[in-house]
Order: sequence, then structure tokens, then C-alpha cells
Amino acid sequence: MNRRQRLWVLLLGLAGVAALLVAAAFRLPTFGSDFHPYGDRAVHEALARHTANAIAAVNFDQRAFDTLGEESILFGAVLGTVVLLRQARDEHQVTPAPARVAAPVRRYALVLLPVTLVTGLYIVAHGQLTPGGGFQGGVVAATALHLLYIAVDYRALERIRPLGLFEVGDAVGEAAYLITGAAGLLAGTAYLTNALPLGTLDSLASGGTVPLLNAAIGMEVACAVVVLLARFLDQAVEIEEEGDRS
Amino acid sequence: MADLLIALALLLVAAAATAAVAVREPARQALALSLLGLTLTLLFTVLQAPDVALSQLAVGSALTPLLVLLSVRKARRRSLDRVRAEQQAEERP
Amino acid sequence: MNGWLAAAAALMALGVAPVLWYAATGPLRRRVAAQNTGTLLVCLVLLLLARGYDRPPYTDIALVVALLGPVGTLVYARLLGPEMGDDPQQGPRATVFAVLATAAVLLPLCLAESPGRSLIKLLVIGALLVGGNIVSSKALAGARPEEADDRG
Amino acid sequence: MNHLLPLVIVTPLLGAALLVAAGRFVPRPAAEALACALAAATAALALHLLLHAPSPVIDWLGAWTPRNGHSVGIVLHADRLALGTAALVSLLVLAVLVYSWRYFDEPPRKHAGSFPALVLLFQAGMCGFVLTGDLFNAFVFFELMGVVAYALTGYRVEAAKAVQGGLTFGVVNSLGAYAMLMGVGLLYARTGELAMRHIGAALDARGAPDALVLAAFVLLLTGLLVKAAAVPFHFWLPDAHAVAPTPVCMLLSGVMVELGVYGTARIYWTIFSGPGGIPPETVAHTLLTFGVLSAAVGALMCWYQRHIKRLLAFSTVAHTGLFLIGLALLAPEATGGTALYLIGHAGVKAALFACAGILLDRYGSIDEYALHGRARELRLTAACFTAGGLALAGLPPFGTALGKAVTEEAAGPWLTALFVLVSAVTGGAVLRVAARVFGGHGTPPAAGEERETSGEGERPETEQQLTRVPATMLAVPGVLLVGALLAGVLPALHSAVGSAADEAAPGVTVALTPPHWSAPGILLGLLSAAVAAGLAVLAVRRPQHTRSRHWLDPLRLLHSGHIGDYVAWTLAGTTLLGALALTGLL
Amino acid sequence: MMDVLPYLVAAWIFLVGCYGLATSRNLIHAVGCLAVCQAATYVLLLSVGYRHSGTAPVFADLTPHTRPVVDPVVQALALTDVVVGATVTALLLALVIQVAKRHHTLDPDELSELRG
Repeated sequence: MNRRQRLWVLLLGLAGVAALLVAAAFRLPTFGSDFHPYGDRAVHEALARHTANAIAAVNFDQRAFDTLGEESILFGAVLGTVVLLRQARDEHQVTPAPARVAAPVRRYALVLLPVTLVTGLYIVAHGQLTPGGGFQGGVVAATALHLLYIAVDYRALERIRPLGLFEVGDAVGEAAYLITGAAGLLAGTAYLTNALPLGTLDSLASGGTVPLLNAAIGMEVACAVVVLLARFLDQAVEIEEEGDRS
Repeated sequence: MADLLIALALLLVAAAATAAVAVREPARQALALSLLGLTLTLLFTVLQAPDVALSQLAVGSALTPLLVLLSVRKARRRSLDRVRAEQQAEERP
Repeated sequence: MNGWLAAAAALMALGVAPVLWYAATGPLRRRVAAQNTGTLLVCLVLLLLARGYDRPPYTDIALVVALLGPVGTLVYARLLGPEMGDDPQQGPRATVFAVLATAAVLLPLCLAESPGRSLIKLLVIGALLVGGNIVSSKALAGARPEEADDRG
Repeated sequence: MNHLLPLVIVTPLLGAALLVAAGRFVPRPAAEALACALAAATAALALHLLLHAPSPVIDWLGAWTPRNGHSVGIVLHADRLALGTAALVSLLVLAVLVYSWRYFDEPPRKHAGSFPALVLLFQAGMCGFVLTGDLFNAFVFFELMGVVAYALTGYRVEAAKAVQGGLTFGVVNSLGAYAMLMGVGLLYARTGELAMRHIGAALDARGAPDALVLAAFVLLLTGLLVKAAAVPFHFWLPDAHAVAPTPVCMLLSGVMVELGVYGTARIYWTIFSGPGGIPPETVAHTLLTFGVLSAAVGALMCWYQRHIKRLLAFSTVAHTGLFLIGLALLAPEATGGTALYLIGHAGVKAALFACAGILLDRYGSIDEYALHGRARELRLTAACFTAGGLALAGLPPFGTALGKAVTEEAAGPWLTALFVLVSAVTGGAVLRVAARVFGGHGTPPAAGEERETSGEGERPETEQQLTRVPATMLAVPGVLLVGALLAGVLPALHSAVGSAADEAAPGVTVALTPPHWSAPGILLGLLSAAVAAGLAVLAVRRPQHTRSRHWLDPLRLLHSGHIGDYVAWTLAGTTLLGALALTGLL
Repeated sequence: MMDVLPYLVAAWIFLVGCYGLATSRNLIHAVGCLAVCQAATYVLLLSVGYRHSGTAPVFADLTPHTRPVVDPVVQALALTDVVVGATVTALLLALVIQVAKRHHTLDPDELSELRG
């Protein structure tokens, strides 16, 4: 189709979808309504299980299987990226030239690195208490490592980043989640049952298996993001095609 | 007051989303996307969803734009290298 | 009616909205600078919201913005340097504005806060914001084609 | 025993994690053997539950069993249809892993396990989607299966078309998935539930459907029909299936696309079939429209392909259309027939792709014209390919023929004619390829028009071009065809499929007669096989003349490979879906 | 107006994202537009879960049952959705990089290779 024809088909489609969505919007419960039966039950159960952060309770206890699927998507996507951005047969690696970084930027980034790392770990560790959790903290912690790229250059980052280890870490995090879930089966009850002692509300060890699953996710996400960014950085900085530079 | 904040955040998000689509050059779009991530963070906070706000912040304002930028850089480097290689090939004979 | 929330709303309408416009139009260097200011403003709004809703845990979001925001700008300066070469330099106005806005928001917040962990957190966030903004503005001003066209 | 149900999903996931963790240290055969073992174990578990557990198998994960009729957890709800589908998926995965055993493209450096790991993740996604009884959880597994499938499609990164096909696949399917999620959001807002059964009950309690229910139905169906590649949501499929690695094609065409139909059935039955849902007549004519469109377009496009894998891909579009028609009849007999048709089709289509893969790896081409007469030496492959073509056309006693016959019986004369024609044309196209490529019949055609997709210039997927066909690659299509044959002749299987369909479809109270052979069914099957053979003979005999114009050109030109076009058509399809569903509510 | 504004904004974001996706001249931009489409789902989900004058159900600093709380379930769903969005974006960008490498262009108009 040429651009004009495409635009007509598109406008027809957009008009239909718009009519559908707007009609539905006016039939939805009004914004801010009091009708949240599932939500109310979830809050009730979260408190009964001594998990202060009800969202973490839903994520890692009541609907932990969703999170399992979500982490598998992350795992699959990272594996897919590793496969898709591999060094092809007609490509080779070049060593990037060292970068010149202004002194204040370097100092700032190097100071920030440990701060960001600690913040990331803090967000993971407090997942069942305050906003945050394995995913959010994992991403922040992984970002911390990449400050080295900003402070120095890619080669410096590569030196402290044993990629193989991170790939294994990604898989171990995923496996840890799966196996923690299987503990319920060994106890003779359903998969992903929260069978550990619940602790007291609002303490670090509260919530039974919630902190364990949370930690597994934190590990997987941090490793996965490092691997993911490594593949993109490799492509952007190091990998070239044969004959590209003669 | 809460409703005013939510309405403001919603309008900001709508504007940022429109900008992210209207800016058609990918590197510039990455900037618009990162602002979309930030406005979404604001919206989620006023909708009382701090957990989602944190994830959106980590993903939308840092990770996604960075990946977009790296892809742009890779694609650019390719075409740049190709132009250089062609120029050299032309100079040689 | 809650003064903190009113301030947050004002900052959103008068601060974040124009930043959106500047980040979507004009030369690239101005867009990056606008994005940088945007992270700072969002961080301040988040601090005001945490106070206004009386929910200290919300401060964590602001902390993460303060950490990641300037980092983002540094990445843009690094990766987009070659393209920004010919764009006009931004004056120091943005940095001055950033420092003043941070001070204007953080001072009342600190005064309203009783001494303790949350006060330290606020101060850390403030320091990160000011430091980050100054450094990233410098990096942005220094981003030139020949420097940024490194392969690392 | 019910608690073992999640293991059908968890086992392959754990296998994938193990393969990635250990992939750096173990040799390739060990990684592949582990993957095969785990896929087989999953299949065995699914079959065991199917045969020995009282149906339906219900497991509330995390032991969140409902109190006062409500729960906060996720439920796996596996009736026999679901478990049977999971078993079918797992068996096909096993076949694919055996097919790619050692011969498939060398793995990336230090990542020996990545291909089998991706296949296992794919399996977990499909099994999860089939077994779950929770709407959002279904979306999660839908996405898992999508994400892995995009990566697998683009697996051969050196092939330009493969990465482009993977991208198109990814963009269109993601858009469909987001539409689906909007639908989930709407239903949650209305009912405050996520378990499918509870949503259905809550809708029914509220009374007649309104715009919101309609919108939710249309959005959910958009996602599922994109996956099922119903016209006009189908454009991504030929682009992706023609270029994906052959083992992946076997899974994509054999089961993944059909899961879109399965999902449509599941969501209609559980959520929308009550008084608060969408009236049955509306669903019937909506699905019927999409089914007929897909069957017709798929068959026509299939006939005019010369790229063999692309030809098979279009035949999948056509057959998915037939499955949609079978579902649209909303008759339990037709449901049983469709299920049987689907099982037979999975075996036949996977076998045909496997044969096409042998051609590609042996001769470095997948083009009907370029391969003319070159594959005379591959007698066994030729036999499999021809048998596959006949089975596709509906020759008794293949399972496809029985399924088709039973569905036709419920469908009435006009639709029966369509069934016969579509299966004859798609089967005929395959037989035509077989006659030209393996038999060398007819004159070698001159170079085709430029506008076509030719299958030349494709690379073999094995490490080197094969000089002989390895036993595993040949055994797999053979076994798959035998499976399709058994599906047609095992009465035990027929009664099992019949009762599974009765159980799954709503409103069936008395046990119906299971799918069985009847005289008109056999005759119609023979007729369509004969028509297919006739079409193939005509096509081979007819002198080739390159016409500059063809009446089908406008339709063919729509398949442009342009992402923008495909997105526009997807939205237009949603509009059509909405319009059709609306006519029933007014 | 406030009763439906959030839902209408979600619809707008979805539509504008689709428009950008279909008219895009650059595949990287197209993937960005897909991310915009997905933002619509977050907005819809969280709007559905909001409760007037509610606050987050995080009881680290809050005594239970003293203030109305918003729905935690949609937040968990949105969280999953955010992760899914990020990973899909990453994977699609990886495919875009390979397309750029193999086809030497990112313009969909120049990529119409698969025809008929």
C-alpha cells in the first residue's frame, strides 16, 4: 500500500478503536470508586500474613505465580537478546580507544557508584516493608555498575564485569525462585505456598517466603540487566562487520 | 486537591506521550521517552502506587532510553563506517 | 487544603509542563538541558508529595530520581555529544535556577522535619540534586564532537 | 495429585535455567539430551494427569483456596481439553528437539544450551497459557510465549529476512497483547475479579451486556486472533513462519497459532457465554466471518506461493480459519471434531515443515522452481511430503480427515463446500510442490515475476550443507505422520477427545456420540483428496506462462512486509470485530 | 469530567501510540511508539484501582484501617506489566539492530522485501 492508502486504513481502524474505548470509558465505574473487592481481600490477607507492603504480598505471595511468569519473560528476553546480539560469523571485535572524561564527571560518578549500589540493595532488602523490591532495586544496582562506563570508559567496565558470572547469576536467580516455590510441594501442599514462619509485621524477616522470593528476583534482575546492557554496549562500541573499516 | 494533582499529572502524561510519538528522530525520541517515564512516575505517585512509580522510574527514565540510544548509536556507526569504507574504496583506484 | 500539595501542583503546572515543551523542540543541546531540569523538578515534586500525603516512604522515589537523573544526562552527553556540537551553549541560567529551586523547596521541608533519619535523607537528596545538576550541566557544556567521538 | 499440575509449567522453566547456568560448561549433546529428557518428562506428567486424575484438575497456587467463594490467589484449571493440549504441545516440543538434535545451526560461543533453553521456555509459556484459569496470568504466559517466539524467529541473525520477520512478528503480536491487557483491565474494573470463572459469574450476575463488556470482548479477541493469525490480523505470520528456523516453524505453525483459537474458545466459554456475556448468535457470526475470510485468503495465497515454507505458512492461515469456523458453529460435536482436526493438523503441518527443512539443509534452497527435480534421490522424504499433502487435503484415515468430516457434518452444505475446497487447494499446493521437486514432473518453470518472494538464496540451517539426511531429521516427520494417522484410527482417542470437548464446552449435559467415521465423511475426504491431486496434476501439466498481471495481484500486494501496513490492518480488524459484535447487541 | 478523564487519557495514549507505530519512518522510533502504547495499559490499570482520598497499602508507617487504601492488586499487575514492557522493548531493539545490520536501512518503506 502507498502512504495514502495506509493512512485511510489506519484512520478507519483508529476511529473504530477510539469509539470502542470511549464507549467503554463511560461504562466503567467512576474514577476513584469504592468498589475493589479483590483489593480489599488482598490487603486483609497481606496483614494476616504480616507483610507490611501489600503490593509485595500480592506480588510474592498471593499472585506469586504471575511474578514467576514475569521473571521467566525477563529471563527469556535476556537469553533471546544474548542470542540475537551474538557476534555473527562475519563480525569481529575491536578494542575501543580509551575515552577522555572531564575530572568533575569522573569524581562525581566514582562517588556515586557505591551510593547507588547501596541504595539498590536497600530497595531490594526493604521490598516487603516499603515501596520497592527485587525488581526496582535490581535495576538500580545494575545501573550502579555502569557508572564506571561514565566515569572511565568501556574497558574499565569490562574489567570488573565477568559476564559469564552474571549470566549464571541470572539463571540461578530464576532457579532459586522456582525451587523456593517447590518447597511447598515437598511440604505436601500447593506450589508456591508460603509455609515459613511469618515473623512480626514491619520487620525485615517478616512475610515468610516473601523476602526469599524477593531476593531471588533482585539477584536475577540485577544480573539480567547487566547482561542485557552488556550486549547492547558490545554492539554499540566493540563489534564491527568485516570490511567495515579497511 | 488530590483530584487536581491527578488531573495535572494525567495531562502531563498525555502531552509527553504525544511528544514521544511526534518526535520522529530516534535519539530525540529517547529524550521524550525518558520524560514520559518521569511524568508517568509522577502520575503513579499521585495515584498512590509508589512501587509502580519506582519501577517505571528505573525502567522508563533510565533503561529504555539508554537502550534506544545505544541502538541508534549502533545503527549510525554502521552507516558512518560504511560511508567511510566507500570513500576509501573510491580513493584507492 | 494542603500547602505542600498546592506547591507540588504549582511546580507541576509551571515547571514540568514548560520543560516538556523545551525537551521536545529546539536544538538538541537545549533538549538535553531541559530533560536535566525535568528530572530535578520531578524530584522536588516527589519530595513535596511525600510530605503532602504524609507518607515518608514515598521519599525513596525522590532518592532514586536524584541518583539516576543526572546519570541519565551524563549518558546523553556521552552518546549524543557528536550531534550537539554546533548547538548554541546554554547559559548558566538553568543551573542557577536549579540550585535556587532546590533550596526553595528543601529549606521548608527540612524546617518542617524533626531531626532524624528522614532529615538526613532529605539532606542527602538535596546534595545529590545540586551536585548532580552542576556536574551534568558542565558535562553538557563540555560535550563537543571531537571529545565525544570516542569509541569507548 | 492436583498439586503436581504446576510442574507441567515449572519443569521446562527449571530446565531452561539449568541449561543457561550449565551451558558454558557442558558439551552440546549433554545440553540437548537434558532438554529432551525434560520435555519428555513434562509430556509424561501431562499425560499422566490426563489419564489418572479426576477431571478437572484444579490447583490454587500458594494454597489460596477460596473462602466464601472468593480467593486472592491464582488458579490452574485443567480440564481434559487443556491437559490434552498441554500434552500435545509437549510432545511436539520433544519432536522438535529431536529433529534439531546436533544438526541444527552451531550454538553461539559458550552458550551451548541457548536454543534448547529457548524452546523449553516456549513450551512453558504455551503450557501455562493453556492450563491457567486466571485471566491476567493468561496474559503473562501469552507474553512469555510471544517473547520467546520472537527471539526464536530471529535466531539466525545472519539471515536478513529472519530478523525482519522476527521484528514484524514481535511488533504486531505485542500490540495485540497490549490490546488484550486493556481488555483484562476493563473486565477487572467491572467485576473486581481475575479468575476467569469468577469474572463470568460476576458478569452474569449483573445482567445484560453493555458497551464495556463488548469492548472487553473485542480487545481480548484482538490479542487472541492476532496470535491465531485470522485475516486481517494474519500478515505477520507468513513473514515470520517463512523465515524462522525450521524446528521453530514446526512449533509456531503446529501449535502456537492454534493456541489463539484455543484461547478464543476458552475465553468465550468461561467468561462470555452466560447471560451477561455476548449472545451466542453474535459470537457465531463474528467468528464465522473471520473464519471464512481466513480460510479463503489463506487458501488462495497458499496456492500462489513458490517459497515452500511460505506456502506452508499460508496453509496454516487457511486451516486456522477452518478451526475458527468449527468453533463458530458452537455445537459440541463440531468442537470435538475441531479438536481432532487440530491434533491431526499439528502432526501433519510439523511433518511438512520438517520435510521442507530437509530440502533447505540438503540443497540450500526452498524455492519450488529452483528445486525442480533436484530432490529425486530423497525417496523417504518424498513419501513423507506427499503423505503430508494428502493428509492436509483430508484423505481418510488421517486424523485431519476425521476431524474435518465431523465438523462438516455440523456445518451445513455451504460450509462443507468451503471445507472441501480449502483443504483441497492447500493440499493440492503441497502435492504440486512434491510432484515438481521430488518427481521432476512438468517443465521447469521460467524465472518468475519479480514481485514474488522466491525461496532462493536461503542458507542451510545446519553447520554445513548436508550431504546425506540424518536419521533423526527423517524419523521425526515419519513419526509425526504416524501420529496424525493414529489420531484418525484410534477409537479410544476419539471418545477421549469427544468427552473432553463435551466437558469443556458449556451447556452440554448428556454425553454425545464421540467423533466417528461416517460414509459421507469418508466420501467427502476422498473427494477433497482427489480434487487436490487433480489440481496438482493440472498445475504441473499446464504450460507455464508468465503473465504480467493476475487477478490476485491486489491481494498479494497487501502482503508488503511493511510494519505500518500491518499495524493499520490490525486496528482495522479490531474495528471490524467491534462492528460485527455490535450488530448482535443492538 | 474527573470521573472518566483517566480512562480517556489511557485511550488517547493507546491511539496516539498506534498512530505513531503505523506512520513511523524509522524502526527504532516504531519500537518507542510501542512503548507508548503500553503506557496506556499502566494508566488504565492504575486508574481502575484508585480510591478517593486513598493512600498506598504500605503499612510500614501507617496503622492499618486508619486511612482508606487503594487497590494493591492492580499495582502488582502494573508492576508485572512494566517489566514485560521493558523486556519486550529490549528484545525488539535487539532485532532492530540486526535489521539495520543486514538491510542497511531502518526505514520500513525500504524494507518491503517479503511480498506476495
